[in-house]
Amino acid sequence: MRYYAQIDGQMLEMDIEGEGDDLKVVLDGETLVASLRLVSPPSLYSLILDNQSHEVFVENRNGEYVVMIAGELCHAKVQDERAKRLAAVTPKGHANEGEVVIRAPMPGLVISLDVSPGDVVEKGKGLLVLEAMKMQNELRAPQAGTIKSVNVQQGERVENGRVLLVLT
Amino acid sequence: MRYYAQIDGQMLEMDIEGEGDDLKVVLDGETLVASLRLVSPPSLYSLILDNQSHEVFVENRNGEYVVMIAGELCHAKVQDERAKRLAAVTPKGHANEGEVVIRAPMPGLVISLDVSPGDVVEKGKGLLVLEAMKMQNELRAPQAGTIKSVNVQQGERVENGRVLLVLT
Amino acid sequence: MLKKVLVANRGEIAVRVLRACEELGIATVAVYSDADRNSMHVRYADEAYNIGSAPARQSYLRGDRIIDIARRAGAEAIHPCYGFLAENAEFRNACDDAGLIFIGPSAQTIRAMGDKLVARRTMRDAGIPVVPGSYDSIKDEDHALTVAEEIGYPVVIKAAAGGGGKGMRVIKSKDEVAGALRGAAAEARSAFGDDTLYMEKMLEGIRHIEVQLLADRFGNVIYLGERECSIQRRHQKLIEESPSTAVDAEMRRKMGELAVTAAKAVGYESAGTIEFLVDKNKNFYFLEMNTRLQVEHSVTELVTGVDIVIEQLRMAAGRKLRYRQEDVKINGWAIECRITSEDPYNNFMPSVGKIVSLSEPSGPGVRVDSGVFEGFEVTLYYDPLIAKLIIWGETRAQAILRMRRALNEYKIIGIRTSIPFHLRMLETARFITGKIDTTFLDRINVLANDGPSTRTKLAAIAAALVAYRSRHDLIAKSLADGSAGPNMWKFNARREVLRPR
Amino acid sequence: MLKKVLVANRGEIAVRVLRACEELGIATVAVYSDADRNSMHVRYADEAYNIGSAPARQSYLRGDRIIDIARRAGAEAIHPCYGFLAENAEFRNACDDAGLIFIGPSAQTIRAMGDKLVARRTMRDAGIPVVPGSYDSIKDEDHALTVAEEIGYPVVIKAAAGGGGKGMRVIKSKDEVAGALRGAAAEARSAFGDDTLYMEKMLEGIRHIEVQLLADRFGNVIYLGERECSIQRRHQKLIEESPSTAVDAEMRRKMGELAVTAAKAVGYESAGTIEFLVDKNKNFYFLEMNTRLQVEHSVTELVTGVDIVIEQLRMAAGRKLRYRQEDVKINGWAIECRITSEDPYNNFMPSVGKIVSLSEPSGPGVRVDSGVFEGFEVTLYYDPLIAKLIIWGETRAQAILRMRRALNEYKIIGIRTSIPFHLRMLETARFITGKIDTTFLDRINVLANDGPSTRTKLAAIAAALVAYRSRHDLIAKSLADGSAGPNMWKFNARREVLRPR
Repeated sequence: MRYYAQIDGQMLEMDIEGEGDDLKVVLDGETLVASLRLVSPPSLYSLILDNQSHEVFVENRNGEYVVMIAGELCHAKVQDERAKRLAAVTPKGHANEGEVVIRAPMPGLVISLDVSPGDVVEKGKGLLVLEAMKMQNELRAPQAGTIKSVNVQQGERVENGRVLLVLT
Repeated sequence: MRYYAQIDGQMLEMDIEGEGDDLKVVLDGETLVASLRLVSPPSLYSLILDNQSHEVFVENRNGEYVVMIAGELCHAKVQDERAKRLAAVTPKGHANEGEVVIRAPMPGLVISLDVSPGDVVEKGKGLLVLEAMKMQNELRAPQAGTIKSVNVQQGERVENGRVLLVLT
Repeated sequence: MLKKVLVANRGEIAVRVLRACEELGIATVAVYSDADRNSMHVRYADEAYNIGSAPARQSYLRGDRIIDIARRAGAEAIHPCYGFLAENAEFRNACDDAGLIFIGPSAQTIRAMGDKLVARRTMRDAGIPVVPGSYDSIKDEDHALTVAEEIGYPVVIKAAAGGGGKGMRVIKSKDEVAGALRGAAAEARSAFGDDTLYMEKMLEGIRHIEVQLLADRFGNVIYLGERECSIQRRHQKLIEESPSTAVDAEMRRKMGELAVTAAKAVGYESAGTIEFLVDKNKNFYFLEMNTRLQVEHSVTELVTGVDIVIEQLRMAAGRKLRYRQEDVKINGWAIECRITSEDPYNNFMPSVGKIVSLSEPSGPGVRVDSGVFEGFEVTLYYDPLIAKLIIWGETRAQAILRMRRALNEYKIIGIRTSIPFHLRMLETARFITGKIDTTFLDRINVLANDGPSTRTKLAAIAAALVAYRSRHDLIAKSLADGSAGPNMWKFNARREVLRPR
Repeated sequence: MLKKVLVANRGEIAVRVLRACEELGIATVAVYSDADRNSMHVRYADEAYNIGSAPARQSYLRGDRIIDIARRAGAEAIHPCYGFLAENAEFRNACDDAGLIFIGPSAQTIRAMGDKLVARRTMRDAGIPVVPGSYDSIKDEDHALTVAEEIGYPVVIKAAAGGGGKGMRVIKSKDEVAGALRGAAAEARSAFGDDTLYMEKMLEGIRHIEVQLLADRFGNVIYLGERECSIQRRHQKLIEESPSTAVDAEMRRKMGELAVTAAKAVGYESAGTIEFLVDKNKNFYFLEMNTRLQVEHSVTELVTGVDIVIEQLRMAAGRKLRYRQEDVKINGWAIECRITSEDPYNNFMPSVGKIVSLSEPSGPGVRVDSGVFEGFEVTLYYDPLIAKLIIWGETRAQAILRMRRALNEYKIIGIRTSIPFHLRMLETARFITGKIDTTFLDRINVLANDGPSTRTKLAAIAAALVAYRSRHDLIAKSLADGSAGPNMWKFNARREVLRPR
C-alpha cells in the first residue's frame, strides 16, 4: 500500500507491506526492514528500522500525526492511496475555510487582550495573556491573518476550550 | 453492614458504614474512621485509618482475601452478614470434601517423586521436585493427609496448572 | 533526635523530606488537601491529615490548621520545605507560640531577608558587595529619575516584597520611567499587597550563581560550594548545576566566605542560600537570600556528599553542625533538570491531565526526586514542578551525556512536560561549552526546527507505519469479529466508489 | 576509546552495560531473542539484531551468530556481561579469531579458573590459602574415604566443572561416602558433561566474602575492597553488601593483596572477583575466581566511586588503569537486594506473568538497575533476576533504613517477587546486627508468621473494607445502569430467601 506523508513542507511517498515484525518500507527506491511495537500505550513505540533502534512517540489526531523523537517534535499528515483518492473525489467543505479558532488551552484569567477585530496580525504576534498556575502565558497567532472576532473580555475567567478569538 | 473476617485462626467482627473517604469501622467497641483508595489497579490501596497511613495490597480470590502489608502476608476470609446467613442455609458440598489437589504452579520437569498413593504425610513433607528456570523447586504438603493419587511420572514435562497429586 | 515531624507541604519536596525523616527513624505526619488524597506524600507518611479543599489558601497556606494538627499528632517539629509557609515570619512565630520547632531560621531573619530592600541594606552594612542601586524605596517619578541617572541606564525597578519576577520592570531610558513605575507598583500591590519599589542597575551578560549555607544554633556556618542557575525562563529556573563553569577554587572560596559573613550578620540558622549575580569580569553582587531549602539543593548534595535535609533535621534537634569547612570537598559534577507539566512546544503552557504511563530513569549516577506516579492527576491548583532529574558525573561532560541518556529514558504519557526542552537544550553547543547567562533562553530558541533532518524522514516513516498498522489491525479485527461492523461497511462502500475503472 | 560495542546479553545487566557505553559516547549494538523484542536492552541500544528463538541455546548462547552480527554491525568489541558466554573460553577464542575485542580475560585464564580443581592447584602454588581438601580428582570410593579421613569429616564433594551448587554433596560420616559420590557424579555428568569430582573440608559458621579486582593489560592490578555475600538460598545470593561487618582495615588489606597476587598468577585482565570463605576466627580460604563482571558489582561502585563497567570499557580500549591502590577509599556502606520473579511465600517458586503495574523507588542514595518495565512479560526462559535495588548510606544503619524505605516504595503488580522477603529480612535482629553466615536462611525463617499481630487486625480491616467497597460499587453500578444485570437478580433473589422472618 502506498502512503503519502506530508512533513516539514516535504511530501514523502513510500510503499509499505508485510506483517508483524517483518514490515517492508520502500522509500526513494530503497527498501527498509521495519519492526514496530507499541511498548507503552497509548503512544510510545519501539521502531527497529534496518536494525537501527528508535523509541518514538506517535499520536494520531485524525490523520494528523504528532511524532516526537529524542525531544524533536514533527507534525506529519499521512494518507494512504485510498484515502488520497477519496479526498480527491470528496467535495471540500469551503464554509469557514481557512478560519482558525483560538481556544483557551487551560482554565484561566484573561490578563490582557492585545488585538481587536479587524487587526491584521503576523504569525507569532501576541494575541492575549492568560494567567493560570501562578504564571502568565501569552497566546500567539499560529499563522498570519486578520482577527475576525474577539470573544472574551479582559479580566474574564475562562474555562478550558473556550473560544477566545477567531482568525481568518 | 456487619462483616466477619477470619484471619490467622481468629474471627474478627466489625460493622462498616459510610461512603467515599468517610467510612466508619466499629471493631471491639472502638470506632475507626477510614479512607480507602485504589491507587494502582488492580490491587494496591492507600488506607488511612484514624489518620494512620498504610499502603496495602489486597487481592480478592472468591472471598478469600490475600493481604500484604509491609512484606507480611495474611489470608483473610471475609463474609458480610448476608453471605454468612446464605452460607448457613446452603447445603455444603460433601463430595471431595477435604481433598487437596496439588497442581503445577508453573510449567516444568518432574525431577523426583517422593511419595506414592497411600502414603501418610505430615504437613510440610516434600512431595515432588519440579525443575524450571534452571532451579529445582520442591512442592510440599500444604496439610497432613494421605496421598490419594499421583498423576505424573518422574521425568515428565508438565504444563502450568496440571494436577500432580491429590491429598485427602 | 526528633521523634515526630510534620511536613507542611506537598509534591516532590514533601516526599524528599519524608524520605529523609524515615531514614533517620523519625515518625512523620503529612497534611493534604482534598485534591491530594492519593498523592505520594500522603502514602509515604506514617500519619496523614486532611487540611481543606484544593486551593492552597484553603489548605497548605492554613498555618492555623497545620499547627493544630501538629499538636494533635504529637509532632515536635514542622518542616515547611519551600513555597507555601516556608518564608512566612508569622507562621514561624505561631510555631514558637505553640511550642513547635520550625525547621528554618528565626522570624526576624525571615522578615529581614523577605524585604529585599532591608536585605540590601543589611548586606551593604555587613560589607557584602550588593548590586548597584537604591537602598531606600523609590518615592515618586522624580526620585526614580534621579536614582536612575546616578546608577546609569538600563535599570530595573523591583518590588521590595518581591520574588519570581513579579512587580519588576526593565527601564532602558528616561522616557520609560513613568510607565514602568506605574506598572510595577500596580503589579506589586496586587501580588504582595505592598507597592514599595527599589531600583537596581541592570547588569548585562550576567550569571545567576548561588551559595548553599548550613548554620547551626551555636554560630557555626559553612558553605557547600555554589550552584549555577542561569538557565531561566521568565525568572523560573529550568536547569541548575554544581559547580559552575564560571567559578574556580579561589572565587568559590571568596563567594563562600562572603556568604558565611552575610549569614552571620543576620544570625542565620538551618539551611539557606545567598543568590549572587556574576558579571563577565567575575565580579559578584548580592541579589537576595532564600531563607529555606531550595528546589535545587540536590545538586549540591551530589557533589559534596552532604545530605542537606538530614543536616537540617539534625540541627533542628539541637545538634551541632557535623562538618567543618575543611571537610567539604567538591567531587565531580551534578546537573538538575526540572521536570514540569508545561508544554515547551506551546510556549510552556501549563499542561493538565492524568499521567497514564510513567517510566523513570535509573542506574548509576541518576537520582529522581518526584512527587508523581502513574495515575496521578495534574491540576492547575499547584506549581507545575512535578519532579527533578538530578545527575552526577565524574566530569561535566559525563554528567551531560548521562543526563541525556536519563532524559531519553524518562517517559511520561498523558501530559506534556519539559523533557523535550531539556533534551534539545543539552544538545546545544553553547550549553555544552558552558557559555551561558541569564538571557540564554531569550536569545536562543533551543526548540527551533531547522528544516528537514534525518529525524524528519524517520518521523514520516514512523507515522506511516502507525497508520499502516492501525488500518491492518482494524481490518484484522473486523474479519475476526465476523460482523464487519459499521466501519467496515463504510470502508467497503467507499472501496466500491474508488475501484479503478 | 572504543567506537562501537556489542552487548551479548539481556536483562538488567545488558541495560547497565549499554548505559555505560552511552555515557562514554560509544555506539551500541544489542542482540535479542524472539521473546525479547520489546525488552529494555533492545530499545536502549542504537542498533538491535534478532538472533533466534526464545530458548538461550537458540539465541544468547549462539556465539557464532553473535560474532557474525558484531562484524556486520562494525562493532569492535563484545561485552559478555555475566552468564551465557561470559566464561566460555571457546567464545573468547572465536572473538580473537574474528578480530573482535572480548571484554574479559584471556581464554587460558577463563579455562584455568573454570576448572575448580585446576584453580585450586594454581592458587595453592601461588601461595594463596585454599579451602583444605584434595588437589587431585577423586578416583573412587576408597580414594574418597582416604581423603576424607585425612581432612576430617564433615566434607563436601564438588564437581570440578561446577558452580551454583550442582554436583555437590555434604558428607557427615564415612557411611555416606559411597552414596554421595554416586549422586554427585551423576548430577555433574548431567549438568556439565563432566563428572570429575574433588573434596573440600566442610567449614562451619562461614561467611562468603569476595574481593573485586581490576586489572589492565600492562600488569597493573588493584582491589576495590570486599563484598559480603553470605545471605544465600541454595547457593543463590540474595543480599550483598560492601564493606563486610566481618572485615576490618587490616584484614581488607590482607585479603586484597592476596587477591591481587592470585590475579597476577594467572595474568588476569579486566574486572574479576576472588571468592573467599571466611571462618569464625577470620581465617580465609580461596574458594573460586569469577572471570567476569558480577551481579553484585554495583555495591562496590557505590562505596569506592569507581564505575567498574566504565573501567572495563576503558581498559578494553587499551588504556591504563586510572587508579592506583592508594586512590581507592571505602566511603559509607552499600547494600544490594536482588529483586527476582520468585514467590518467597511459596518456597521461592518462579513466578511468571505480565507486570501490570510498576513503581520504582528513587531519591537520595537509591539506585535501581533494572531490566523490566510496565507491560513486561516475565517468562521461564531466563534467569528470575529482574532488577537490583542498591542503596548507599553513610553508615550501615542508615543504609538499612534507606533500603527499607526503598523496598516499601517498590511496587510490582502482576508477578510475585522477592521484595516481601527482603522487607522481612531487614527487620531481623541478626541481620541488623550483622550476625550472618551462609547458613542464615537454613536456620531462620524470616517469613514466619508469629501469630496475630497489629498487622493482622489491619489486614482484616483492609480486606473487609475492600469487600464493603466492591459490594457498594456493584450496587451503585447496578442502580446506575438501570438494568440490574444478572448479578443483581441473583442478589435480589437470595435476599428474598434470607429476609428475616
